[in-house]
Amino acid sequence: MLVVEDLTAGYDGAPVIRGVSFQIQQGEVLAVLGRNGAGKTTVLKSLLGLTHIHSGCISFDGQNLRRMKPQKIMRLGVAHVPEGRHIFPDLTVMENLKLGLAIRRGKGDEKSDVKAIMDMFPVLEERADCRGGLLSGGEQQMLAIGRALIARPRLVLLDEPSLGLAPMVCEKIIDLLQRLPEQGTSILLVEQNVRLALRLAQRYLVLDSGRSAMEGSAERLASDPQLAAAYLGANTISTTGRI
Amino acid sequence: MAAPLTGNGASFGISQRNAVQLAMAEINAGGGISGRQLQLLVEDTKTEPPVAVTAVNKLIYQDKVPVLIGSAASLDVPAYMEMLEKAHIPQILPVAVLPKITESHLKWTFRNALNDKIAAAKMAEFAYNTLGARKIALLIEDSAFGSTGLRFAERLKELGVEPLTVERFTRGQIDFGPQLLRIRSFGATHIQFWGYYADYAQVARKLKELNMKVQLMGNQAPVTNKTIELGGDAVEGAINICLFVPTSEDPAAKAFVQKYQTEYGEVPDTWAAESYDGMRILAQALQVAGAVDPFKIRDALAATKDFKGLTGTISFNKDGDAEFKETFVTKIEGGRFVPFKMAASH
Amino acid sequence: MNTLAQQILGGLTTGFIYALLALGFSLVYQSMRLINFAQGDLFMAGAFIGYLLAVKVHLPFLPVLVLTVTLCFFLGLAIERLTLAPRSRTASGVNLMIRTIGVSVFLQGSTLLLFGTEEYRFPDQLSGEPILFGGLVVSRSLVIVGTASLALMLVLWAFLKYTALGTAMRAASQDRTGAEMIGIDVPRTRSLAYALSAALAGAGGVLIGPLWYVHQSMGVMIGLKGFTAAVIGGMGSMPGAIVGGLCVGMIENLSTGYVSSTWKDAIVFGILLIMLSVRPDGIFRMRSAERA
Amino acid sequence: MSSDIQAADRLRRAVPFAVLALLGAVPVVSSDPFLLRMAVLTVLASILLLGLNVVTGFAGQVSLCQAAFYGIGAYASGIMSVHWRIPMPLSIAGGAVVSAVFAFLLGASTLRLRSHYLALATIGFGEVMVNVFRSATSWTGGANGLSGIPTPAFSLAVYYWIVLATAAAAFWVANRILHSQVGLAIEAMREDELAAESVGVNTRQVKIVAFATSGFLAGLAGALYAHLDGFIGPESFSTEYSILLLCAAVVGGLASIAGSVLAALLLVLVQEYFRSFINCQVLLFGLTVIVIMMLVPGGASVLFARFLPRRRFSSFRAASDAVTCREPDSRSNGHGHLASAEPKMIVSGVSLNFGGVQALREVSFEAKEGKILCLVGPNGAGKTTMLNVMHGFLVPGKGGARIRENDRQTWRSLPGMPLYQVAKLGLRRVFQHNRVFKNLTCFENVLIGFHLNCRLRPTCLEVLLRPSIAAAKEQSARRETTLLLRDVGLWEMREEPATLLPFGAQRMLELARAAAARPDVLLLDEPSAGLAAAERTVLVELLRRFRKRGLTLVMVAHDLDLVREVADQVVVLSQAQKIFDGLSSELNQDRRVVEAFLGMGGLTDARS
Repeated sequence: MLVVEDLTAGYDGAPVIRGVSFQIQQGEVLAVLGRNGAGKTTVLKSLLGLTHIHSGCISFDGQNLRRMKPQKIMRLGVAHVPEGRHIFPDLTVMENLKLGLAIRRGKGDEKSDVKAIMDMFPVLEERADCRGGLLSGGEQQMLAIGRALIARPRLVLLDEPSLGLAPMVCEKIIDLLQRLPEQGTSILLVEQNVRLALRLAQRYLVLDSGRSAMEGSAERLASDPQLAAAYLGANTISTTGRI
Repeated sequence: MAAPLTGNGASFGISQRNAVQLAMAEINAGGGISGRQLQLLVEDTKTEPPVAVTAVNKLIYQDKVPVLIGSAASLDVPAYMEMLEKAHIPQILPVAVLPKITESHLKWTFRNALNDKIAAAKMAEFAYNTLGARKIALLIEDSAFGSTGLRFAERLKELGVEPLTVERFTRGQIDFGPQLLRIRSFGATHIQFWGYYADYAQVARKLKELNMKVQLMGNQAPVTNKTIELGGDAVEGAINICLFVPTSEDPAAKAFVQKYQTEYGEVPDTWAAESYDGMRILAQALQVAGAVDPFKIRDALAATKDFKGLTGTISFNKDGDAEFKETFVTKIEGGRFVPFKMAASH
Repeated sequence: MNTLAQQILGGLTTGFIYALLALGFSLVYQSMRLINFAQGDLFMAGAFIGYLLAVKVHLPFLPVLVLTVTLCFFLGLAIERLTLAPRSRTASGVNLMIRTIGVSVFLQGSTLLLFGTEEYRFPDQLSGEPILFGGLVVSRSLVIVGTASLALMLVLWAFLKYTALGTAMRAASQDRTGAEMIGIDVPRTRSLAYALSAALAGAGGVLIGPLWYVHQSMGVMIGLKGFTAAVIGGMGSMPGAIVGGLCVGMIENLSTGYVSSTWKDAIVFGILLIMLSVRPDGIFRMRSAERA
Repeated sequence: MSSDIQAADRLRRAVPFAVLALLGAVPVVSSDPFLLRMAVLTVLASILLLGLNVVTGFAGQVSLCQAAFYGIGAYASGIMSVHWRIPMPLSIAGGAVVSAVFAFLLGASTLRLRSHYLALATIGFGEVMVNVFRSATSWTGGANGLSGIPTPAFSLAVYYWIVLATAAAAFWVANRILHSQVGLAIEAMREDELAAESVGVNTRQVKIVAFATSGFLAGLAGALYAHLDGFIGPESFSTEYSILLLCAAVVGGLASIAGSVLAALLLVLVQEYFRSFINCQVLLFGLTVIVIMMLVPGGASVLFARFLPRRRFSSFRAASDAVTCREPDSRSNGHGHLASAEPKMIVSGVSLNFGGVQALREVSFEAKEGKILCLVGPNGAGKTTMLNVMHGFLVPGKGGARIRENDRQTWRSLPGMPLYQVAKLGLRRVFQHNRVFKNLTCFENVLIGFHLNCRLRPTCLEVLLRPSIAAAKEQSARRETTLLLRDVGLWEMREEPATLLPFGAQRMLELARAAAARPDVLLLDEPSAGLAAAERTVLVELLRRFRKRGLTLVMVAHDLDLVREVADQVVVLSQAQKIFDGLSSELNQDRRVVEAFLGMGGLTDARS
């Protein structure tokens, strides 16, 4: 569904990520791991055309996304849950949700979409008319995800959903997201918390200072010693053996 | 000639320029002055005193004009009149009515327009004697130009009537409600306005809107076609003092109105008539002086006596102010200025 | 007492006009964090467009209002696209502000060229018998200006509240980066905001035309008073703009009635100065936008 | 290469004086009073616009009431000479002083306002003043204007020379100050107020002084104008004229002294001379302003500067290249053991929350003198917030941060202290997102670092009255800057404006600026982010040299390899709490650190 080959991109100035390649099939979840500043968010933003792409190509269902404006990409069925959630404080929960629909330019019937989200996140239904700014961190995260899912996207880009949330809330969110792959929606999850990411993702990609360090299926990763190196710095392997 | 061709004094300046050009064309056609043709150099003062100073400065020092026809905008003149004293250039003012101009006892400035103070006194006499008005309120612009209206109140007190109230307004005001409502609360039957034509029309329209049955009286400035254009039917019945009315029977006036209309396509107002007279007074002075010598021209102007003009018989007093035998009071009827009645003699 | 109530009533007409302008300022400030110095001149342009439609094309009042509002909408759109959008990302706030000053001087220059500085009479479609209401004279113009302004404000409110584009505009003004990241075309919402504020200014111009007259420099003072209304009401808040506008209208009339008209403007701008130094957020403090 | 910059720079500084000299020639050429008066008006306009350039061009405070100050000067001197019979020179000086006082008050009362609100306040002030001119009839003659102001007894030509002399003096003073390091501090404030304040520039004081200077200059021009014609009317001091002045200044070129003269010529010519086709002149003027602001943010004279580069502080007068990197004078005992070192900064029980989210909870630790402390932790753990508290920028809900003054034992609490006073205590900061002064060159960016160093930065008075001392100070400042630029490897880029530098180079420039001030404490926010490998080694080498020189460094870092290389002490923050405070070598043993970083206890249960 999504094919990225030898992507080199950054913001104005030097590229932040170099030579990153990966693929996501229909209904598959890919976790992009790595410590801060490793370029995880840059990869995600490049898919949306929010970065300056030096070289490499990105194709979604065969269409080249490189020159496309973010609005157009999202209309193809790509949804984005931004880092820090970016809930609009003065808009009500319902209005925040409706924004997600507006971007899809109204294909399909609005009532059932809203209902589907309300079933998935019941708490949003209770607080439908209160202002976004008054929601707790967890509720805001659910609202952000709801806003992305309401347009029934085929690919969801999640940027650090666990940021600033209590561990118990993160668990709940990850469980809710389990259902998406079953419905055929694929996810690209950018996450720093490896344990959470691996509960959802089938495959992973680890980035280290802008380059892809490791790739593969989730089971094998658990025991792979190299993961610690990517996170805690190279020379820890020799001393501790097991993390 | 320095005159306001743009800005909010534009309508006076344009009437002045048209009439002076008309008069000059006639004089030149009649052989000019002792054989020499007259040439008119015009500079626009944009109704801004600083620009007027530059314009007059340019005319005197660069174009080296021997004599100046002064600006129609009353606030322009004080800005440059002292400069003329030093440069020894005589000036005639056919339109500017500000009393202060001739109160500064200048030697080189003459005015053939009706001094606003005299106009105010005449208007007070007219209101008291002819209209028999007793409950009169004043509505004057809060500027030096507007405050000449206070002379109207003084003259009224001399005649034994105390004006009910003196209301002030700023030029270009949108809503005259506050002032007119206070006037209504005093129960005035007559309102004496002192300001420019745009506000005069606004006051008339507000009176109609509040359906206050009051006789509106105004000073010279609103006697222009713009008042009728802006005021529409609201200004019907308004009375103003002025020196000339296009519908007057006098044959010379008829000829002037006819010539002006063919030349410029609109009916001349009192300012056109005064400018026409001003130019001819100047021509007569140049004739008497016989030479392009500023001092001779100045003395000739000062000696002007009983000049028969469209606006009456004019002679200059020692301050350079014109004394008029009689003044007109006009009424707006059917969208035109018509003579109301001759005011009592001077 | 009757005169006091009448004075306040008198102030409401001009108050509504100031409210329309203040609404325009708030809209542009909210979405572009920019004070639009050309707002007064857009008001003047609306008045002239209304004049042309009414005099040359002899249209009755309502079509003149509707047509002028639409024309000013597109004028605003063109101005934003041509002068403010290019390189707006790299330009500083001051740079954009000076561009709007350039637009204001340009608009004044073009009307000066086309119409000179004369006053033009708007055909009087609003006059008629005033309505007596409990001893107070409610002028017909107040009724018409009032209803028209309230109707426009209602349309704007409904647009912002219920349409997708309106919600997107509000979102973009609260969190520009967030809006970009979830796919809202932020530059489009900004030009829409500018165009709407131009339309509001145009409406103000058409509504004031019949009460006053139309001339080249009418926009300057009214624009400044529109500023003051927006600041007093709370820059960027819609209800604030309306209340602020009515306040300025009333302050102006009361100070003319009870102090003297010479100090009318000084009092209004004095209040602006006090508000800016004591409480720059105005009466209706804006919740999300950052402070002065 | 440096010689032609030197020539260009001298030419550029000479432009205003050349034009003034040209204007000086007018009375010699022709004695026609009209031309003379136009020349006087041009010179007065240049003084007025110089004032506007000082406050809006250099200090970045948009002022739309310059005409009001012009009016205050005119009316003050008019009233003094008409009502109180004060002789002309005194009334002119009086006019200037009165206007300066008004400007001072306006500047002081609008300190808190951002640029567009400030512009609004100045318009309000301008309108109030015009109303006062028009209504205080007994003093100002009201709408009719004030006439009868004594005009000079001597000829217009002599008066012209006096006006020209005043203008020359004003331009000389402005040239000296604005082209000195003091002027550099003013421009730095315009570029980035927060960064300027953190370098030690007292922005509140600079703003007020800038307003007062512009008021003084405008008042001076107004007073001279009043005595020119002997008549002043309220119309010429309206807001429209202020807007016209700003447009002229923009077209002439903001932030350049030559720009003011250019703008004055433009203004007087367009307003007075080309009056014939007046109608479309206003339209063209508006159009030019729009186009210029779109193309060249700084206005025409910056365009003009493209050909004559504005390298005020270029390096041409620096020491010769032979100087090798000198040995730093180390102050402290070098690499002593962590425990024995004295605490330089103490953070005690800091808790802080942002709108419901708990950013920091009961965090305490000590930064030892001459040691490098690294603040580490997953994203969003409150590291940058902690740094902001230590910088005095954020006031925590509970607890506080204290710093020990340079050599004395007194402790000063930081939160809430104005940043420029924090800078005086020897604390400097390198920000997470680069805060270099974009339009200033690299050389100037580092030079501004010496702002608080009285040995290397001349004061205003020294620049004006004792040029030799000022030049000596500037010379030593240049030498220091050259060395610092060499240290960070930016010597070749010294003439480039900072915006053109790549991300990593800008970061090194900011480091050099901080080092310039010889600070005692240096706060660094993710210094290694975005650095190329070569730059990273230079960073490590610099950090070690700072430590050897006795500096205390507190560094927020992600790059754990860097932390392991340089850190003496590591504090780990997670979920707004401190979970580790000790040596970097013990980092990997601590179970809670691994948990916080990797978010996994035992890897095995990850798949359950």
